Amino acid sequence: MEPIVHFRAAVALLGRFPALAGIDLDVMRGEIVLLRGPNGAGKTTVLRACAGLVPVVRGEATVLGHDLRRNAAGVRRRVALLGHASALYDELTVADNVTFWGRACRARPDDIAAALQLVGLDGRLRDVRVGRLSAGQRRRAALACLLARRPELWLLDEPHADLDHEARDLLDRLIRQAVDQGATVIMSSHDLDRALALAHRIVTLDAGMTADQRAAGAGPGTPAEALRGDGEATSETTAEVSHVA
Amino acid sequence: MTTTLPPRPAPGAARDEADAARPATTASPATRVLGAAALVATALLVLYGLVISPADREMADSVRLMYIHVPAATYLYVGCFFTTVASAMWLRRRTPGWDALAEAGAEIALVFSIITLGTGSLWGRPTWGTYWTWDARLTSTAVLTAMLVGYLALRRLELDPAARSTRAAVLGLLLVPNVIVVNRSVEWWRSLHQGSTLVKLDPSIEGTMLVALMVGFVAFGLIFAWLMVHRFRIAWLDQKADGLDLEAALAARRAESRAPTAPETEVTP
Amino acid sequence: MWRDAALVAGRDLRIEARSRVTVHQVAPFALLVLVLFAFALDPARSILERATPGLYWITVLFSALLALSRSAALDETAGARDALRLSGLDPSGVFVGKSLAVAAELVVLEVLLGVGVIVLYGAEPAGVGLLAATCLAATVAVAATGTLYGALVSGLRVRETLLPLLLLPVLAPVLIGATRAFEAALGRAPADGWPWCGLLAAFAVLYSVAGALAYGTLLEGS
Amino acid sequence: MTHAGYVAAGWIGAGVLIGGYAVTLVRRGRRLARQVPPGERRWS
Repeated sequence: MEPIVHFRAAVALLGRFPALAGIDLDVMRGEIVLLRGPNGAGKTTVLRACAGLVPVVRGEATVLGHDLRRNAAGVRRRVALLGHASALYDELTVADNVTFWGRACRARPDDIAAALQLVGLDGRLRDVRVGRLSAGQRRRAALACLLARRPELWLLDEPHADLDHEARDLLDRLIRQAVDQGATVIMSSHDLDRALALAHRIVTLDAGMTADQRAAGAGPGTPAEALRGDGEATSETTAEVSHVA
Repeated sequence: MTTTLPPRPAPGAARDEADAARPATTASPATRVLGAAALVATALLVLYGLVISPADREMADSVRLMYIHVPAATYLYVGCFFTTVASAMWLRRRTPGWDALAEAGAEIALVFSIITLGTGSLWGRPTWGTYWTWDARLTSTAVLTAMLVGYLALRRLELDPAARSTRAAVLGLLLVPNVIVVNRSVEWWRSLHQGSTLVKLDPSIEGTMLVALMVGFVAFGLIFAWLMVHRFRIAWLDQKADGLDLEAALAARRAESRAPTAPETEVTP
Repeated sequence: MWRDAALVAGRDLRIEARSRVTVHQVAPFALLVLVLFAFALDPARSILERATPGLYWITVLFSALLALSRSAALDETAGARDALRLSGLDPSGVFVGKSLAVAAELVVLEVLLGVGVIVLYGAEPAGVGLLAATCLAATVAVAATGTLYGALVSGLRVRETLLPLLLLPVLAPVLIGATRAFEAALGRAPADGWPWCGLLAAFAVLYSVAGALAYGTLLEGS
Repeated sequence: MTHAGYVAAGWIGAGVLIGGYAVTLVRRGRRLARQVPPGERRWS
């Protein structure tokens, strides 16, 4: 089955800085991949590269059949990126924001309403200005914008940040639902417990390259055991990870 | 580490010290010849402009400023033309050479515009009693100078190289159209109020005065070329110096991984 | 393209409606400038009367600068730029939408200033057809140029000071054209005002096309 | 030589400006050329 995301020694530039210095990554449809690694390892850049927002100048890079080196813009309509900076307008209400971004990518009105309802913002908060929302609620609004797009590839940059416990459960449930419906998810996260429970595979990045890839038992086992159970700690970074987790 | 010099056919002129190691400069045999020619032409210009050519009947000696003013104004527009063409080519080809040429063109155009404004107002003072006669050409040159200052400010302030080149190229592309629109509207605006002062600016000139003006064009042309070559090379070096080329940057980036810095201190909530 | 333009224009105008910046801050500023001009040039009927077109358009230009930098600030953050590129909105649609939104705000401003000039400077409106056409052409010209140059400076620390430096020289012909057209209209010789209005219209078309083409490149650029 | 002052100001001003700019270009060129390996400089 042909991979959704295929990077082979891909180099991506941020200005002149080679944020991705020859990365190899393959993601199959319906997989949930967790990106791990120190700050500056290139996690966010991988996500933005998959969205066609960062120029790939060397190696192979195809996402959903689009060759990023030739036509990066082609893939954008079929993916969604939930980044740190949310593109929400403080003066507008939640409904206005989600409607704007929804209709911007040709989402149907009922998709938009459903998205709002799914993230629990269709009640009192619906007509509150985004400027007055808490960080968690803003993140839910950004999530609603993502849901309205019904993307094939979810690119989540530390999605659990700022979310309260209940919102994290909601997010996990939404991710599982989307994957069941054939979506694929790539996410970076510092919330290990939840991320490991979700992820089918863990990719550790270091200095813009893939340092290590391992399948994580997505089963009910507690994340810590799942990790330690692997045994074949190849590079020292993995040993560190298991020690820390 | 001996720098192995690629075999270079030694040009005619004997350059012993240059053969030993490449001199760290933006000069080259071509620019030295160009520089020499420019100096000779400038000397000729001084000779003709100040000594040989007679004073004008009406404007007396202040007409000698014209031998600088008109050529400077001409090469000001040539510089803007370079910038716009180079910006258009950069938008199509995205090669750094065009970006460097656009920057060089604008900066040198700014130098010539200052000269044009200076000599223009100095010329106005004795002839019409005021430094600034709101003459159509001088006014539009002033507006053009402001545009050039804006263009160079944008280049200096935008730090991300990729964004800088793209934005400067769009601004540079609009430079000549803007100049044309401004010139037309200023010309039109001035013609409303008084007959075009063009006639007084370019008195009928012949004989040695005409020669002086021609020498002025040649001298300024050589100076313009010399400045362009050097400024282009500086822009070229700028790109190379501030951004190591891809290989070196990649090597540095990969080196980071072999010696991971702080161990991963992930704090699980 | 026009669908996206309408969407973006709607968004910008709704933000303006919610935040009321133009109505509560830019408009009073504009009227205040008219009053300051009166302080600067003593309000003896002759000077202000004669200079009315020029003062009017200078005030419009400066107010436009405020409205334009606010409009540019909306799509300023890295998050907004990424979202716009990802959203599948046609960049020229975004440009046209933003320009229309700013143009709408400017028209409101110009009408308000028109009343201000009539009251404060005692100008008698004449040749209203020419006045309206000039206002329209000049407004579109300023909005299109401003939106394009706003994108040029977005993301820079010093964009508030760089935008006027880049914009005002380019808008000089608009100031000249609009002022002359107004002079012709108020001076009851509208015949020679129309060519100036033509210049403004040409300027507006030039920059609307340039903006529509270049906006996508600028959005992708950084 | 009437208006000698204005003519002198114009000529000397232009000379100083161009000369000064040329000198800064050459000096800046030298400084930058030292930082970049010879291979990069396709001229000299």
